[in-house]
Amino acid sequence: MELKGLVKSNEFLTSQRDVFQLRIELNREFEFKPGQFINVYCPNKVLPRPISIADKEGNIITLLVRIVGEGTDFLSKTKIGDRVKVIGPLGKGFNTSHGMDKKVAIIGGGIGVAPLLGLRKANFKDAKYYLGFNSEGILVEEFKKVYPTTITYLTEDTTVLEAFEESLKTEVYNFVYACGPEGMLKKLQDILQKNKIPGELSVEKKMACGVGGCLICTCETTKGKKRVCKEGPVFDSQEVLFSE
Amino acid sequence: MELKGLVKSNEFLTSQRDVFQLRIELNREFEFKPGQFINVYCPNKVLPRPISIADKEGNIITLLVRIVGEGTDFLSKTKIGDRVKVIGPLGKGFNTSHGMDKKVAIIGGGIGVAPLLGLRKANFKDAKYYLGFNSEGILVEEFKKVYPTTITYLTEDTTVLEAFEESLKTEVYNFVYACGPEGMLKKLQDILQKNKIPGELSVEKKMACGVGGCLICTCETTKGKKRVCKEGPVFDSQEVLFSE
Amino acid sequence: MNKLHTEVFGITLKNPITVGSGTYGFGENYKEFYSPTELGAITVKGMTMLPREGNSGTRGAETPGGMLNCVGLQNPGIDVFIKDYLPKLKNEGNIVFANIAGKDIEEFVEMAIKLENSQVDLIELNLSCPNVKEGGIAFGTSGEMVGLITRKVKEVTGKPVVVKLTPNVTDIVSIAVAAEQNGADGLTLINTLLGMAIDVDTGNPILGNVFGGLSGPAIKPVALKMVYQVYKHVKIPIIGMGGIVNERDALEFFMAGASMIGVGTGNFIDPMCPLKIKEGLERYLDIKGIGKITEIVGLAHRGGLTDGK
Amino acid sequence: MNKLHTEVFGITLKNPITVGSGTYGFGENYKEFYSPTELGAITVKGMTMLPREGNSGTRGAETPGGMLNCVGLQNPGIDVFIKDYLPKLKNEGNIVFANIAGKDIEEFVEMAIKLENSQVDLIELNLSCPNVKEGGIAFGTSGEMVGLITRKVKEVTGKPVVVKLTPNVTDIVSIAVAAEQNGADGLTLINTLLGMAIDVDTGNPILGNVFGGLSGPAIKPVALKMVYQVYKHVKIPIIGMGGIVNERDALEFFMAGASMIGVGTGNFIDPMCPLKIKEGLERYLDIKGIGKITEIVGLAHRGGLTDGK
Ligand SMILES: Cc1cc2nc3c(=O)[nH]c(=O)nc-3n(C[C@H](O)[C@H](O)[C@H](O)COP(=O)(O)OP(=O)(O)OC[C@H]3O[C@@H](n4cnc5c(N)ncnc54)[C@H](O)[C@@H]3O)c2cc1C
Ligand SMILES: Cc1cc2nc3c(=O)[nH]c(=O)nc-3n(C[C@H](O)[C@H](O)[C@H](O)COP(=O)(O)OP(=O)(O)OC[C@H]3O[C@@H](n4cnc5c(N)ncnc54)[C@H](O)[C@@H]3O)c2cc1C
Ligand SMILES: Cc1cc2nc3c(=O)[nH]c(=O)nc-3n(C[C@H](O)[C@H](O)[C@H](O)COP(=O)(O)O)c2cc1C
Ligand SMILES: Cc1cc2nc3c(=O)[nH]c(=O)nc-3n(C[C@H](O)[C@H](O)[C@H](O)COP(=O)(O)O)c2cc1C
Ligand code: FES
Ligand code: FES
Repeated sequence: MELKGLVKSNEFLTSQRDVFQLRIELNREFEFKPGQFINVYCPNKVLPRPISIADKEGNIITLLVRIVGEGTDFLSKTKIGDRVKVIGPLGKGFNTSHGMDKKVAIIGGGIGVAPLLGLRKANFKDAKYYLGFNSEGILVEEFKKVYPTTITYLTEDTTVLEAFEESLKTEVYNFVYACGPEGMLKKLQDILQKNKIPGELSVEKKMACGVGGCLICTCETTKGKKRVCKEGPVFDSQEVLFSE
Repeated sequence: MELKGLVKSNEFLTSQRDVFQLRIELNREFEFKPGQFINVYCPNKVLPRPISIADKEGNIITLLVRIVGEGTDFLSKTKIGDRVKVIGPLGKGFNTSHGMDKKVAIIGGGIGVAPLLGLRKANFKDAKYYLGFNSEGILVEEFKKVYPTTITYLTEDTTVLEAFEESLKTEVYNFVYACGPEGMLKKLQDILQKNKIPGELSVEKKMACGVGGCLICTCETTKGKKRVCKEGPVFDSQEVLFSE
Repeated sequence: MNKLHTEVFGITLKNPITVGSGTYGFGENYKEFYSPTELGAITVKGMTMLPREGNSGTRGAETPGGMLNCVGLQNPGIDVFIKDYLPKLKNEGNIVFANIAGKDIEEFVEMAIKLENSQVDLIELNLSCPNVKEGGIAFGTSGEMVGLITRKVKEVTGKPVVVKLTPNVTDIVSIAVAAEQNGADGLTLINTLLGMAIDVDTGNPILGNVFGGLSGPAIKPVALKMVYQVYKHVKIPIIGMGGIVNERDALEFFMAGASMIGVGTGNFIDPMCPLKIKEGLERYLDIKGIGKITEIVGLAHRGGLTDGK
Repeated sequence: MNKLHTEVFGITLKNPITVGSGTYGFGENYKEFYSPTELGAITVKGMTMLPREGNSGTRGAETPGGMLNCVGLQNPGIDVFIKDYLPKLKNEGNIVFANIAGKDIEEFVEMAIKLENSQVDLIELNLSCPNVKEGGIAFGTSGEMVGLITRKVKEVTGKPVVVKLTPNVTDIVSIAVAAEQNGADGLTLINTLLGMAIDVDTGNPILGNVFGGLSGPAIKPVALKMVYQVYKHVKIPIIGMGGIVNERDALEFFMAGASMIGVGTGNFIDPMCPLKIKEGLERYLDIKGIGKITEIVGLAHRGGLTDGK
């Protein structure tokens, strides 16, 4: 769906000004599942940039974005009232029914917390967030507002995985939702397999079209190549085959 | 000279909003002759855009620009406080000493009035402006403030030439400065030749470097090919050979 | 009257706009934006005899004004296309151009035979894929080979056959002429330019396949030059593509000599791109007072628009 | 220690940065921005035996991410260069690369003889100019011709001879190898891609010469691929150019296998471009803890940066 967006607010979330929260009012309502994304068109770049819908209230979506290049830099400089073109919602989000009546762990690394923010509204019976950041937390209060037990680590992404693994000695999780750097997801996959915990992971790939037409974004899975933009970005936790 | 510019003001001069006046404060002082130009770097384009310095007061230069494509469109959208990169002053301006103690006609067509604005400060003993516009005048009051006899035609560029030619029946001009579309300059060249009036014309060519290095901007002259950015943009009125 | 109406390759098209093979899947992905039947024709993803998984590793990279891809002809194979995709596309009323890439002459012939009995409207021979080991670009760099494959395919099909050429050659004219002399009904110009990109933070090539095909606005001047050059030397119609993202780009290609144009990377830059081009062309013809799009084909060879227009 | 210090072609350079011939005149135009002696070497505008006026009509056009030019080797002739420009350049302390374009083999040889007795540091054979009727690109598309001209020139000069190749060929490797086998001391890759643009308001080609050479960021992936590909097959050093506008672009070329890089269109995009690249390279080497720029030449062929770096 082609959407016209209007910037409602744009503010940095970190003291290094590398992560910002962008709120965009869209010209249409739509249903959205956490884990789904939009493609944002940046006039200084050829291809659109895929960004997770972190949250949504009415017509207003929230994006959490880390500046890593020219596209995200452009977005960081948009001002209230600026127009942005967007298509979406795209992809397959998290299946929240899997975790509904279970004990759920939600694990995020770095800017990978973005698609997990929406999960705090999923009304899981019992859920706990494990969030890891390299230095500074992102919207940690927001997570804690709903899930006061949220645990954050301001060190390496792996530390949060160690904490999660440690917790498995005393706690039982029935389902895991996660997003983060590939290395982290790969390690998590091993932990989940070893402990026979089912889950869903949101993965990232370079994209072009975002709608399934170009086959740029494929990842390896146990069932052959799949398109991250169409069959993903959320996959069953044991389905994705990460490269070495 | 590489210069850092800061937009001081930017306003449309025509009701169709196709011509705007941009005032830029530069980080250095420099001497300038009317007819010289600067290269403005537009981040959305590969090559810089050559724009005449219409006026200058202290470190602040005035540009008069018509929107014809993406580069000029970008400039039209700059806001007070925006930074622009500029090199200049470039090229050879009008030689005002030629007309100093003579009766001078200054003839401009359309946005070609830009480099002529500065000439109003040249203290010519006796000068008259002939300005032609397709529909709406540009800064006509500014010209009239100094030269109340300024004549403007809000029709075709050629009409102003007819008026000028007509005036030659009763008046004697000793020197002419002109800038405008190529077709207009070509006709003017003929008129000047027929009437044996010396003058200088400012011409335009597609440019790349603006400093004489690439040889993109050459025009044909009676003395072979010359670079508009270096030996021009102002040439002796009979020197330029216009194509058919 | 529809000013964009075009008769070409013996097919009646509501407009001369198609898409670049491989940028539009099998027509299903852009349906939520507009009905593919609004296009003159859909050119589907390049197909091979057997299903292919394509290349591993990173398959795309943005470059200044363009992008690189090394998808490597991932596709479900021609049988699945004919069984699962084609009937649906035809039922919806689409004109369908099938892009095929054989790994040898026999495969091209076999695929053409399969398509001969299908509802496909046109066969586009992909002699120019830069991202596969066998066949592909190697075929397209030899006029002899291009001629031979064209002739063999023409022998087994009555459908119009269009040959898609690679720009990575010294002399595209001789290859285009070889295709024409061997019975090609048309030419598609151009496939991607070969290119690469390196991640300077790691010191390694970005693409899994090291090299990839460069497409998008960056290559437009090269594509346009080849269309212009080839138009001078052949009589068969040309489908022009390479960096077309708006109606002015499309007009350049028509004026250079293309009878149809294709939008490839433009679909990624704006999903509505082909439709916006359609509307833009109509607007242009109206403003210039030109009756039909076909009047401007090759105009740049004939002194351009006359004063009246 | 100067990390950019480079020994190449038997010449000691303070850094491996030069400019693309034809984008920097004879070194006089950028003096108000910085001293050309800050460059490793100045490559001057392409020269011919006799003075040339170049092409008429529009000589340039901007394209997405790049530009077209059809200057057509306007230059004052080699004698004027040797008499008027060269002494001044050398007095100022510049390393000077002379780019020459003969209309036939004899002219190449004659110009080389003239330069042999001059203070020029290196001779670059322009076998690739797309904008002249005689010679130019036609030479560069034949490995045999490239080899022959290289050999003939090498016979009459002791100066290092670098052959500048055109990308408008099917197989640049074979041509590069022909140059190497016939004694070339190095290769410059790449000259411009052939392209064109049409003014859709008039329906006519924009450039006076219809076709022109495409340069700038748009062509970077193509240039980089050719450097990478040729590096695998030759031992002589490569001067890489094509779309380099910042240090990251330059690093890509070094990693692909270039021993020197040239800034062409980048000079138009930012007059300070070569100097900013110089500073950027120094910064990069410092951050990565790399001792010398020469260590990263060809890195993308060797698995990239090791973990320590
Ligand atoms: C489904 C999906 C959801 C995403 N959600 C978010 C989000 O909520 N917030 C956020 O900050 N980022 C998100 N990303 C990553 C984001 O798309 C990239 O950071 C962005 O495209 C980079 O653009 P750029 O122009 O700033 O950088 P570029 O100059 O394009 O690249 C800079 C760096 O980012 C990497 N990169 C570029 N494109 C992608 C891509 N499509 N995926 C992964 N890495 C890329 C490059 O390899 C390079 O290292 C998401 C990516 C995907 C695929
Ligand atoms: C010495 C000189 C002084 C100039 N002074 C002024 C001025 O004071 N005010 C002003 O409005 N314009 C001036 N121009 C023209 C101005 O440079 C062009 O209008 C501008 O570069 C167009 O950029 P664009 O991106 O908006 O349009 P583009 O998309 O680049 O082109 C749109 C149209 O403008 C034409 N054009 C593009 N570049 C040039 C160029 N360098 N010279 C002439 N035509 C061009 C194109 O042919 C096309 O028709 C001057 C040009 C020169 C050479
Ligand atoms: C992601 C991608 C996949 C492509 N796949 C094919 C293909 O399967 N067959 C083919 O003939 N061309 C293929 N192409 C080439 C395009 O059809 C087109 O010729 C080329 O991209 C130039 O046009 P553009 O600049 O508009 O994209 C592909 C291009 C892209 C970008
Ligand atoms: C305006 C212009 C003039 C050029 N003249 C020459 C020339 O005289 N001799 C030559 O070998 N290359 C010439 N070139 C090619 C450049 O040296 C360089 O190879 C090419 O532009 C690619 O590099 P770039 O993308 O950095 O510009 C010219 C390029 C431009 C843009
Ligand atoms: S991004 Fe095009 S198929 Fe996924
Ligand atoms: S614009 Fe480069 S020489 Fe004039």
